[in-house]
Formats: sequence, structure tokens, C-alpha cells
Amino acid sequence: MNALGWALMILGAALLAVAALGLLRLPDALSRQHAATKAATLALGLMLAGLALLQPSPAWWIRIGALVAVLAATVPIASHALARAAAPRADD
Amino acid sequence: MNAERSVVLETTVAFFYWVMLAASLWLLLRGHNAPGGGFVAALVAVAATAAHALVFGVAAARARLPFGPLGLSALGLALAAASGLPALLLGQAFLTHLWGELAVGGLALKISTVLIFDLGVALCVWGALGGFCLRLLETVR
Amino acid sequence: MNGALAAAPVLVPLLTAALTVALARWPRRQRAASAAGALLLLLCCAALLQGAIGGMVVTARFGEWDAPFAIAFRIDRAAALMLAVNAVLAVAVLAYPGRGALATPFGAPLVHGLLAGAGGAYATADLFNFYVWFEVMLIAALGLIVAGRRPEHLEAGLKYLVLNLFGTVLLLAAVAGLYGLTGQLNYEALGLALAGRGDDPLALLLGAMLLVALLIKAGAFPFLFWLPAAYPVLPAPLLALFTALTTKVGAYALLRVLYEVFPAAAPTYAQALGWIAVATLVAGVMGAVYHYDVRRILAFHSVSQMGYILLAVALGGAAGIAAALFFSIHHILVKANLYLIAGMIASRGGHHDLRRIGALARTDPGLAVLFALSAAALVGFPPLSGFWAKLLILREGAAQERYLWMALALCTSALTLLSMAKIWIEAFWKPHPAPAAVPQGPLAPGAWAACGMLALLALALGVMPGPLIDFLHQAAATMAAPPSGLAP
Amino acid sequence: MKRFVAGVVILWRVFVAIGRSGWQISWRILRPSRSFAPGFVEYRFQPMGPAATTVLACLICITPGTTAVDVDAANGSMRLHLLDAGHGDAVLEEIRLLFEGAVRTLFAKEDVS
Amino acid sequence: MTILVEVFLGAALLLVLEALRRLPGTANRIVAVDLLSVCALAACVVAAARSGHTAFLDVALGFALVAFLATVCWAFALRAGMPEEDGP
Amino acid sequence: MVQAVLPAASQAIWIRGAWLIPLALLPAVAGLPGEPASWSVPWVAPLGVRLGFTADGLARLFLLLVCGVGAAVLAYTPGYLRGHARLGQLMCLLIAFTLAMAGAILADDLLLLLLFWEATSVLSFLLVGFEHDSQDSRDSARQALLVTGAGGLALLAGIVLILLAAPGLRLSDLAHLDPAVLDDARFQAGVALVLVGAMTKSAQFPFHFWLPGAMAAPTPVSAYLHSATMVNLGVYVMARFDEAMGAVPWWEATLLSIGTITALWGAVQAPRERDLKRILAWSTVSALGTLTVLIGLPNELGALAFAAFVLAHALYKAPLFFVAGNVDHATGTRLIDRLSGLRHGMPATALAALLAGLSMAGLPATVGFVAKDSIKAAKEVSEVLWVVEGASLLVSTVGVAVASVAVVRIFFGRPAHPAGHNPHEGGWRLALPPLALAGLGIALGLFPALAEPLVADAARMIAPGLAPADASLQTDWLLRLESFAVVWAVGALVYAGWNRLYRLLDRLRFLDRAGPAAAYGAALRGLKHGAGAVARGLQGRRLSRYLGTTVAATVLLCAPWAFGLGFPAPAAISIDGAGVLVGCAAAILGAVLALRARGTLGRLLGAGAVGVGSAVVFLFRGAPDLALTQLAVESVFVVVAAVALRRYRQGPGTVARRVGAWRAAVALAFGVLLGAVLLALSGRPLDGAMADYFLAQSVPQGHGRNVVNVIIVDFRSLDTLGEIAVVMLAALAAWPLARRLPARRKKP
Amino acid sequence: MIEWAMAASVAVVAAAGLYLASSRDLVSIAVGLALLGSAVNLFVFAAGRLGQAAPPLIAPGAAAPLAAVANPLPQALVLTAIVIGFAFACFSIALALALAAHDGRADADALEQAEPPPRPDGDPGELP
Ligand code: NA
Ligand code: NA
Repeated sequence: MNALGWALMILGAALLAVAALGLLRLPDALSRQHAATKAATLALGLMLAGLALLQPSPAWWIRIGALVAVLAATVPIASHALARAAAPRADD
Repeated sequence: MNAERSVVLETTVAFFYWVMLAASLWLLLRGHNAPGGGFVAALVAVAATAAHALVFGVAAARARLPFGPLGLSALGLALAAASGLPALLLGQAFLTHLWGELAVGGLALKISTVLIFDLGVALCVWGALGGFCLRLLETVR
Repeated sequence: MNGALAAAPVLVPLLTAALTVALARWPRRQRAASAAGALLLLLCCAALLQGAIGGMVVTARFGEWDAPFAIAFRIDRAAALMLAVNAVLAVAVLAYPGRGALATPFGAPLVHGLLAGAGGAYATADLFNFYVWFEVMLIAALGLIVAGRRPEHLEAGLKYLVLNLFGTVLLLAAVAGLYGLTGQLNYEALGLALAGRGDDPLALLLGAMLLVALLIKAGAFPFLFWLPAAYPVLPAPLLALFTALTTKVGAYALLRVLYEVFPAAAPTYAQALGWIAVATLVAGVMGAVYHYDVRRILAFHSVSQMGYILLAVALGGAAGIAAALFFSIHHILVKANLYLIAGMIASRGGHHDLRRIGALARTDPGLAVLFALSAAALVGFPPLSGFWAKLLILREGAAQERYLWMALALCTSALTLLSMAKIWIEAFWKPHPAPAAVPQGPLAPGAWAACGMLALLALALGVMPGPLIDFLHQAAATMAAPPSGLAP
Repeated sequence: MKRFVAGVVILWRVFVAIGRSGWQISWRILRPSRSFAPGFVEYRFQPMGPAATTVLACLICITPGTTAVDVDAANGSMRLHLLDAGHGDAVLEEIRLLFEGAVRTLFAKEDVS
Repeated sequence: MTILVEVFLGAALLLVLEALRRLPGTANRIVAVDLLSVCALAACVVAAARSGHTAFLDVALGFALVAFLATVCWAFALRAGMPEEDGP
Repeated sequence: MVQAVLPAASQAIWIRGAWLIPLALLPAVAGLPGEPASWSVPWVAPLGVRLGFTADGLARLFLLLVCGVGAAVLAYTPGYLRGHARLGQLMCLLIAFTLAMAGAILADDLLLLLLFWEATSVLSFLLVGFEHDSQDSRDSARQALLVTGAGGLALLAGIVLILLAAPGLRLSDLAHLDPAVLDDARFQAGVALVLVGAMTKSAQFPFHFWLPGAMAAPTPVSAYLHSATMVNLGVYVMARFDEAMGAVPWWEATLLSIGTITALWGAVQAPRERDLKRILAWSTVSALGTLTVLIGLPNELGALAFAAFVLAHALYKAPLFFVAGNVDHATGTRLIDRLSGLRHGMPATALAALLAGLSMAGLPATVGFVAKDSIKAAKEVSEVLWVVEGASLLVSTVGVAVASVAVVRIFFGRPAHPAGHNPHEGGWRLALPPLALAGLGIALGLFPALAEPLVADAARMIAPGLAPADASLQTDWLLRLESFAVVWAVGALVYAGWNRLYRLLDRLRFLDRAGPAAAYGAALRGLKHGAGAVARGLQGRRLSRYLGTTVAATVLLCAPWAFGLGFPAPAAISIDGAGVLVGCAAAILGAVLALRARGTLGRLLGAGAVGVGSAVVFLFRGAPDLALTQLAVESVFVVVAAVALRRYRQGPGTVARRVGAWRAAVALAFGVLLGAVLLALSGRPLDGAMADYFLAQSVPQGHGRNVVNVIIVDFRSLDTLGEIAVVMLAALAAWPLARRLPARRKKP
Repeated sequence: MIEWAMAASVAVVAAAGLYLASSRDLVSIAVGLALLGSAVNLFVFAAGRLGQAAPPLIAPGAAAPLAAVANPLPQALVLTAIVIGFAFACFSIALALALAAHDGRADADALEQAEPPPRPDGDPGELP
């Protein structure tokens, strides 16, 4: 359980690094935004899942659940807002 | 910031405004035992106010601040200062906090002047920083 | 009761500030609340002073926590006196007809914020708490500076902000460093903890940082740039308030820090401090000699006079401390009055620049008397307050055989005379350069009341300095005494 | 009950979508040699209420390779940014299949059509 | 073993900062800042894992709520038209 | 300015009767018997200052002059300035001056003397500048104030030193001073400084130049201040110290040389003037020099001569000033070239001039003769240098010539005066005072015994050893005539050749360029330049310089101790600290980012990165509250930053492409200083008592499990109260700054 | 090791802050001041020592921490300092914006309204 938890954490962290790498590798702001939101969400999700395995107690799970909910709600909005801002206007 | 309206942001911010205020209250109430407290609570509230202002306009956000931003701030400061006054009546030093138990339906609630102090901190900071953000946002509308 | 009284120097102005913010939309109610707050503060400070005269040291450990751990206010003779003088000045400034910054909706709360900051800084016996109150003062002062909103106000605000914020950063670092070194924040506890470290370079370095931070706040050479940059563009009542509340707090804290926190190392610092003081004296007065704008002249004199205070601080001992406190009080009363009078000169003459005004002795004889009295007090003609202040410093300096310092101080005095004579000759004697120009309208009774009150106080101080000197000797003896151990 | 099921379905699909989209973009970052062409497409749908539109837009944002840029709730159209516009139609079809219906069910009352 | 998490976290932070330094244009950098706050969230999670205190998750929760504002605000500013600065 | 208080009517009753005030003072003190009378009450106890007054012989002599001349002046002034709008003001100042002089002369306490001394300086400033519409008058007033004010400071310094050497010393103690005190270097230095002060007041070389300048004052003021009272204050103080200091070698030598130079200087300058008042002023300088020489003479007869000459000088110089005033009043000029034969229009003034002139020339049967005779006697007894002797001869000669100019040249001969004027007497107020004083001079010359007790009493205060036999002023003047004949003859020659002498002396232009007056001007100009340089240095106006200098000075003042710091050795990297390292790295990179960014966004984001780095450090060092606060602050700050980005345009050229080396060095030095302190600190043990107290008390007493929060709201809640005050005040402060922009200006 | 890292970051951040604070660009000055504040916050935090990674929280039911925890006092001090620093940062930015709005040059070194330039000959001249 512990090992799996840490493995998920490491995987998540690695994915975060990959997302950061994406900033440098992807061609334009909109594409980079995909990296910043989607990969990062997955990374955080993996880390939180790992943490849930590492700390199997309700006090932790409640918080992890709340955090996941908040992230799931805010990340797409952030993504939308960023994309909206970075994209050329429709009427351009 | 005069971006044109977005239904997504309007819907979510209208919802999140209350979520953030609830979170702010939560941080305020449990600050004595876990991370949080008046200042952070206020910052979350300020964030809510600012987000509301961004999406629905400054006037709408200001209308949601009771007493107006600076009045709120003054109220907060007065509350925080006043929380230290009861102790003076008991002959103790200023800001000596008093604790009491309040029985509400079989639940023993700890109430104290500390909470008033923290509430004062939160209101003061919310009003001041929220008001400042609103005023600043107004300049670029 | 004592506990309430101890908190009053911050509590009253803070509550007044909050109230006046809430009343910002109703100017008349706001003015009434502001005046009531100032009078209440004066009342509380008078009570504190009354107690201090009786030898009582009002202390409060906020929250009733144990001795070195709680934030403590310790209002001894010196603090009570400075607080009382501040309160007097606040009343005078609020009586003075407000224009510019003070008449804006947030003028009153900012003034009370400034008072709260100064009150806390005088009363506190906790180094970090001192930092907090100093920040309160700084932001309130900035608010008042920029409230005029004209470009020169904003520029003054920027210079004031940047240079003072550096001082604040230094102050905070020094405070934290001293905490890290000793584990204490209370003055007395710090003094005890540092007593055995007279030669620890880290302690000395932290002390030097703290002193430099306070010197920046006090406007000493070569940290004075913010003062002549910011002061000369401000309206008269603000200047009066600033001269009392900002630099003097720095000097007072310098006294406290040197003789309560670093008594062992004080002689090490005194040499450097003395030369800084002399440089401040000379630099300030030279600037005053150069300028033709009344406010600029007075601002540079503020620098120069701070040199006297610092000189007394550097001399140290009970006599030096007493001299520093006497000089501070004299300077607050007289200089604040001169700033107010400068405002009256400008409102009658139509300008602050001496080259544009004149003949006021003929048109405003009362103003002339008022100015002459205050200027003579500033120069130090006997038997006005400045004379005794100067004499106290000279006596102690000569007793310590600091002849060069004293000689330079006397030269400064001569140049002070020169520049005061300049204001008199140019503004009051010289025929008006544009004879068609008529005085700008009558002076408000509030202005006369404020200036008259301050002048009477300064006069009383000059004619009867004995009781105050005695009182200050007692105050200084308490301050210069080695730490006695902490009260339980 | 129907709406509860729809909610659960959406949650599950979101869960999967997060995993897929994260994986997809990571892969793309690590293998940049594979050429792809980002671009915009127009996604049209049956107009629905603002809340429903918002949820749909959020789901689209979570879906692999797509982000909602401009949303017009009244006319039922969105401008999407696709990481790989080459497969645009397939992606739109997938969205329609996976999310649009479920969201419509979830917000049945609010349906304006 | 656990240090790997911090190494990856550090790597992510450094890459984001490098992106902030190197990427041209406002939009790119705002995207990078968004990722920076995700990194901070991740740091909270790691700190929670290492210390065994839920307190750090509370931090993450509070921050997640306000970070949302930050991104939205940047987006609005960008959308409203910030001056495009050439070069970092 | 006094008009505000007093009625403005120019001939109010109090103005007309003001001359009685000094006369009323006279019997109060001068009428006392020969023994000194003292009166003293404590004033400033902690400084040992008393309101102590003593009236002894010397004081009485001077007081008599002050009151007598004062009465004459106060009687004269309303006539001289009839109808002047500010006559009342002038009268008030003159009365105040009388009181100040009386106080200075009676004062026994040194600081009290200083008080009245400074009062006379200030009043003299106001009096000299009375006609302040004229630039000349203002400049003269300022000059007088500066010179005597500086002298006052020397006096203050001297008194401080004297009181340090001899605490509680009073002037009346000087006569019987403890020899140990006299040996104290501080006492001698103090007396030297007092002497400097006295020299400025008494217009001794090189401080004399203010006196001729002060002739810009209205004539009554000159007659009062600059003939025989205020300028005498300096010699009065010298005389007070003479008995005590007589034993000190430098004292008498200094007095003799200063007095001689001053007397000579005045004598040389007098013939170079055409303005009657200025001629008289120079002769006053000369007389003051002579008085100083007399104090410096080492025998008792010198003291007697001093006292006699003080009296005589007052009795002829004051009337001569009045005469100059009358002439000016009647003709509108004081230039001797344009005046002659005025005796026809102004007989009374001519008579007064004649009587005073006779006395000044030292002709027999005048008080001037009596004084000159005692001077001669004193010099004969002392073995003074031939230079002094010769100088005094020259001075006497010029005195005779000046007296002749003031009398013969102006009042006799063919009538001549500026057109449009009809010289006539200006009423009894102008005629009587000079006549009375000059007449008194003749009376005392005829009956010296009348003055003898007064003069001898005064002399005994300076020289207690003066024998009664030597104290006589009576001389068989017929026997003495021949010794003065030479002086009179040469004086007559000088008078006859006055114009030629004027042209000759006028060539001595270098005296104007190199003299002390020129030095004064040069000093003022130098001061102006110096002040300009200092002001420029302090107000470079560039904020970056201000900050740079402030920081550099900070580092320099702190650096000496930084070299003694010891640092802990860097330990190996531990897994435990990895998170902190990540945070530190982020903070450093963020700082570099902010530093190197050219745009506003880059800077703001860099600062944000520093914040995130700090938050990471806080997270990994057990500070969740801090991390949350820091991160929340960074997020909310985005609103501010975004607005800044929308509104702000960098100024052209404000962002330098190159690193400013000096700026960077100063900044780095300060950073390194902070870092070094931190590092040195981390090698020391921490006294954790405070932390332990808070940790222990948090739950039982603070009812909270988050210790940081309990500190914030309870243990140190006062800090928090101040902190939220800062936040509210910051909002108030920023409120007027954040205003909607005016329409954006188009950039060219 | 972390002590050295902290000292280094304090030094670098403070130096960068001061460098920026002494620049001519108004917003750079504000940012520099903020950085200076951040540096000194780190300094205060580290001055309380970096020994423990456990937060100063007390478990429910316990009267005191069961194990060693981080020093809570510097945390409280830094918290205060952060808030104050934030207030000042807001004010600085507002001031910078207001100044820039008044003066199109937005150059801190070109400000000369409050301090008229002294003349080289030391004579302020007849009239400005
Ligand atoms: Na006397
Ligand atoms: Na002698």
C-alpha cells in the first residue's frame, strides 16, 4: 500500500515535470495551455491518489476528496479562461 | 478589465463566490486549531470579491460588501480592538481574551473574544484589500 | 484602570480612526469625532503624565501573559511625557484650519493612525511590536503625503516610501536577528540577555543594524534624503504633525535601544553616533542657509535640530538622555509651531518662497510677534526653551570634553540664527516685491488658537524649565540604570 | 434517478477523460517529433441553459486535446481549440456522444428546447 | 525513494521558471504561471505526505480556491489587452 | 508689531512721558550707598541659575549712563520721528532696550548676564533695522545681529566652561577667585571665549565693522546703542574679569594689543568718511579700543582712567550723535562737504556741538580733559610699549580733528546746505537733550569732585587696591596744558588738512578689500557657495542615488563587525532538507527573473516566483499557515499586478540595458551582509524559552491547537491589531491614488 | 546545508530587490521593494532556526506537541510581516501607477517637482 502510494506520488511528480517540459516544447500558447491544465491535473490527481493510499484515514480522505472536487471544478474553468484569453478573437 | 461576457465564467463565478465565502468562514472558524485564521479567511474573501468584480463588474461586487468596503474595514478594526475591552472591565490587561461555554441544544460550544478578534481581523482585511482591489479595477474599466 | 490607561495611547486613536473612516461621508460629524478622539487621547495622556510625575510606571502585559513573553507597554516618565506632548500637538494640529491632505475624507483617520503608531512606538517595550507601530506610522504618513495628489506630493511619497521602507526592512532584520541571538523581544529581557555579550561581533553588528535603521527614521546624515525631499511640499499642519511624530520617535527609540537594550555596547556606538550627529547638524543647517522656501528652510532645520538630539543621545549618561528628551520636547513644540506659522505666512503672503513675499511685519504684526518668538526659541535665545535645550547639551558635552563637537554645534547655532534672520528679513521686513499684491484673506481663529497654544507652552517651558529638567533627570536616571531584572 | 445516473456517468467519464487527456498531452510532450497541427473548430449543439452549457464547456475542457474558447449558450455553439485539429470531426463526435446527452439529462428541467 | 518526489517537483519548478524566463509573449507566460501554482499545490501535497499532517492539505485547499482567481484575473487582463512586451 | 498691542497715536501721552522711565530707574539703584547691593532668588534650580542682581560701583556707573543717556534718547525720539507711523514701536523697543541694558549691568549670575546680553543683541537688530524698507538698513541689522550673535555664542561657550571649572560662580565672586580655579585650563579658555564675545559687542578689531554699518539706524538709536551703552557692554564685561585675570600673563597683553589695534584702526578710518555719523562711529571704535587698553593697563590708575573715560565719552559722544541727527533732520544730509555755517539756523544745536566738541577734544574745563588727564597719568605710571604710547597720541589727535569737524566745519563758516532745506531747530525735544548731556560734561569738567565718588567707586571694583589718594580726578589743569598742547596743535593741523587727508587716505583702498569687513562679505559669499554645494549634495533629486547612498552608508557602518562573524560549516545534503532547497532555488531563480526581465510582466512574475519559493520553504519547514498566507497573498496580488500591467507603460530609457556596476555592488553588499548575519546566527544556539512557553500555554490557556494562530490572536494579538491597522490605513492611503485615468494621451 | 541555501537566497533576493528598488522604472521600484520584503521575511523565518519540519500544531486531546515542532514565534512574526509587506506592496504599485499617470515619462530619476534643482553657484537665483 505504502509503496504503491509513493509510486503514484512519484509518477504524479514526474508527470508534473513533464507538463512543465511541455511549456518549453509545445509550439504556441494554446497548446501549452493544454499541458498546463490537463497534464497538471492528472499529475495532481495521481499525487493525491498516492496520498490517499499513504494515509488511509477519513480525515485525509475527506480533504483529498474536497481537493479533487475543487480542482476538477476550477481547472477546466482556468483552462477555458486562459484559452479564451490566449486565442485570437473569433472576429479577428 | 473589459472583456466581453462569458457564460461559463459567469455561471461558475456566481457559484464559486459563495463557495469561497464559505471556505473563508471555514478558515476563520477553525483557524485556532488548524491552518487558517482571520487574515487568510479575509484573503479568500477578497479573492471572491475580486473574481466577482472581474466577471460581473465592480459595482456589483461592491454592492455585496456590507457597509461598503472601508466601512467594513473600519468595523473590523473596531471589532478587533473592542474584543480586548471586556477584559478591561474585569481589571485585566487589554486584549486578555475571555472564554466561555455556550450550550446549544446539548452541544457545548466554546465561545470567546478571540473569535471576535479574528472576525475583526477578517472583516478589516476583507474590506480594506477588497476595497482596494475594487478601486484599482475600476480604474481600468 | 491602569491597564486601560496603558492601552489608551493606541486604543483611543485606533478606535477614533475606525470611527472617522465610518463617518467619512459626513464631514462635520467626522470632524467632531476626530476632535473628540484627540481630546480623549489628551485626557488619557495627561492622566498618564500625572501618574508619571508621581513616579508611577504604568505597565501592561497584553493578554496577561507572563513577563518576558507577553507584549508589554511600559510607560515611564519619558514615555508619558512624549505621549502627552504628542497629544497636545494633535489637538493643536486638528484645531488648525485643515486644507489639503487633512481636509480629504481620510485625513482624519490617517492622522489618528499616525497618532496610534507614535503612541505604540513610545509606549511599547517590545522590539517587534515597535516595528509594527513604526509601520503604522509609516503608512499613515505616506497616506497623508500623497493625499494632496499633486505630482510633487506623489514624488515626495515615492521618495519617502522607498527610503523609509529600506529602513523598515533593516529594522525588521535587526529585530529578527536579535531574537535569533537571544530568544527575546522584550527590551528589558534583551538587555539582560545581551549584558554579557559586549564584545560579541554578531550582537554588535545587529545592534549597528538596529541603530542605523533608527537613524534612517530619525533623518540623520547620511540617511536624511527622504526628509528634505518630502517635507517641503506638505501643508503646514501635516509638517507640524510629522516633525513631532516621525523623526522624534526614531530618536526616542534610539535612546531606548542604546541605553536599555545595549547598555554595555553604548560607548562603542557613541563615537560614531556623535560624528553622525555633528554631520547631521552641519548638513541640515547648510541646506537651510541655502534655501529660500520657508518650508524647505524649516525642513532642513528639522534635520539640523535632529543633530542636536542625536548629539545628546551620543553623549549619553543621565545628563545626555535628559538633554535629548528636553531638546525633543522643545523642538516638537517650537518647530511644529514654526511650521504652522509658515502656513500662516504662506496664506497671508500668498507664497512659501521668500522672494515672492514681504512686508508682513506691517500687515500682520501679530504673526510677526508669533514668528519672532518661535524663531528666537529655535535659535536658542535665552530664556526661551531652545536656550535651555542647547545649554543642557553644551554642559554635558563640555563635561565630557567633546569640545570639537560642541564647537560645531555652536557654529550650527550661528547659522541657524542666520537663516531665521533671513526669514524675518525677507518675509517680514522687506517691502513686498509686488506691492499691488494684497494679503490673501484673514487667518482663521483656529490657526491663532493652535499657534498661540504652542507658543504659550514653549514660552512656559522657557521661563520655567526647572521642573521639566528635574523630571527629565529622573526619567533619564531610570533609563540609564542597568537592567534590574524582570518583574514577575 | 435518471439524473443521478447521468451524474454518476458524467463523473466516471470525467475521471477517464482526465486520465486520457493527461496521458495524451504528456505523450505528446515527450515525443514532439510526431507532428500535429493545433487549430480551431466550431462545435454546434442544441442550445441549453447557462448552467448546462457551463458544465458542458467544462467537460470539453477536460476532454483530451480540446478546450472551449468561446461559448455562445443562446445559439448553441462553441469554438474549440484542438491540440490536433486533424482529427477534429472524430473529437466532436466523441464529445457529442460522451457528454452532450448526459449533460442534457442532468439538466433536464432547464432544457430550453 | 521519497526524495524522487522532491526532485521531480524541483525539476518541474525549474522548468516552469525557465519557461517564464524564456518564453515570449504575455499569453505564454501566464500559462506558465498557472503551472507554477499547480507546482505550489503539488508542493503542499508532498509536504503533507512527508509530515503526515493534514494541515498541508488545508493549505492546498485554500490555495486552490484563490489560485483560481489568479488565473481568471490574468486571463481577463490578457483578454482586455495588455501591452505585448517584446522579450522577457 | 507692537502696534497691535498699543495705540498707534504717534504722540500718545506715554510716548511723550517715556523719558521718565529710565529716570525712575536711577534712584532705585544709583541712589544706594557705596556698598554693593544684592538681590537673588532661585530660578532654574537644576542648572543652578539664579535671578541674581548686584549693584556695585562699576554697575552704578554704567547704569547711570544707560539711564541718563536713555532718558535723553527717549525725550529726543518723539521729536526726531514726529508723525512717524511706527514711533510707538520704536519707543517700545527703546524702553525694552533700556531694561535689557540695566539687566545686563546688574546681573550677577553669568547665565543671567548672557540672557540680557542676548536681549540687547536682538533689540539692537530690531532697532538697527527699524527703517526696514531700505536694503541698507536690513543688511546692517543682519550684520550686527550675526556678529554680536556669534559673540553671544562665544560668551555662552565661555560661560559653560567657566561654570564647569567653577560651579555656581557669580560675577561678584570674580574679585576673590580661588587661585585653583584660575589655573584650570577650562576657566582660562572660558574667559578667552568671554573675551571674544565682549570684543564683538564692543566692536573690537577684527569684529568692529558692524558698528559703522549700524549707522543705518535712526539717529536716536545710534546715540543710544552705538555711542555709550550697548557697545560699552563688552568693555564692561572685560572690566569685570580684569581683577581676576590680571595675574594671567596673556590677559593684559591681549587687551593691550587688541585695544591698540582697534583704537588705531578707528583713528585711521574716521578721516576716510564724509558722513558725519560714520565719522563719529569710527571715533567710537577708536574710543572703545582706548577703553580696552585702559583695562589692560596693569595698574590701579588705569582703572580710574577707564571709569573716567567711560563717563566722559558718554557725555560727549551721545550729544554729538544727537547733533548729527539734528543736522540730518534739518538739512536732509549728513555729508560734511555739503554742510557749513549751520549755527545761524540752529543755534542751540551749535552750542551743544560746541560744548561736546570741546569735551571730545579734551580742552580744559571739560570732562574730556579730566578723562584724558587720568589716562595720561595711568600711562605714565605703567611701562607700556612705545607702540601703545604712540598709538594713543595719534588717536587723541584724530579725536581733536573729529571734534573740530563736527563743530567748526559744520556750524561755522559760510552757510551752505542742500537746496530746498531751511535749516532750523526742530523744537525743544531735539535741542534740549544734547544740550543737557553736553552741559553736564562741562559741569563735571569744571567740578570733577562731583563725579569723583562715582568714578572712584567704579574703579575700585576693577582695582580694589586703588588708594584714596590716587582716586582723585582733580588736577591743576594749568600745569597740564603744555602736555596736551602737542595733541591740540597736531589735531588742528589734521582738521585743516582734512580734505587732503581724506584724498590721501582714500587711496588706502586695500583696507577695504583686505579688512575684516571684506572678510565678512567673503565669508557670507563662501557660506552661500558652501551651502549650495551641500544642498546640491543632499538634493541630487535622483531617488536611485538617495537609496544607493543610504544603503552604502548602512553597509559601511555595519561592516566593521561583519568581519568578526563565524559561520557554521555547510553540512552534507540531507534528504530532509530537499524541499527547502527546492524552495530556495525557486526563490533565487525568481529573483534573477525579476532582475533580468525587461518588461513589467516579467518583473511581477519574478516576484511572484520568489513568493512561491518562499511558500515552498515554509511548507517544508513546518509553517503551513505561512505557506497558505504567502500563496494567498501572491494570488490576490495578481489583481493588482494585472491592473498595473493594463495601465503602466515603461518610460522611454528607464530600463537600462547594462548593469549599473555601482548600484549592483551596493545592492549585493547589503544582500551579502544580510546573508552573513543569517548564517552566523544559524551557528548559534537558540534560547527557545519563548517558543516553549507558547507551545506549553497554547492549549491550556490559549484554548487553541494551532500555536501560530494562538500567538497571532492571543499571545501577541497587539501586533495583529497594529497589522490590521496598517492594512486599513494602506487602503486609505492608496484610495486617492487609484482613480480612473483621464483619456489616455497619444504617444508621439 | 539548508542554512547556507537560506542565507544564499536571502542574499540574492535582497540584492535583487535593492537593485530593482534603485532603478528608474517606477514599477520596478515597487517590485524591488516587494522583493526586499520577501527577503527579510525569509530572514526572519530562518532567524528562528530551521531545525524542525513538523508544524507547531497540537494534536486533539494533547496539551502540548508530542514531538519536536518548528518554532512558532518566527512564523507568527513573519505572518505579520507578510501582511504588512503586502499592504505596502499594494500601496507602492498604486503610487507607481498614479505617478506614471501624471508623468508620461514614468522615470523616478526625472522627478523634480518636489525638489527644484539647486543651482551650481549656490545662489538660488532671483525667482524660480
Ligand atoms: Na554686574
Ligand atoms: Na588691569
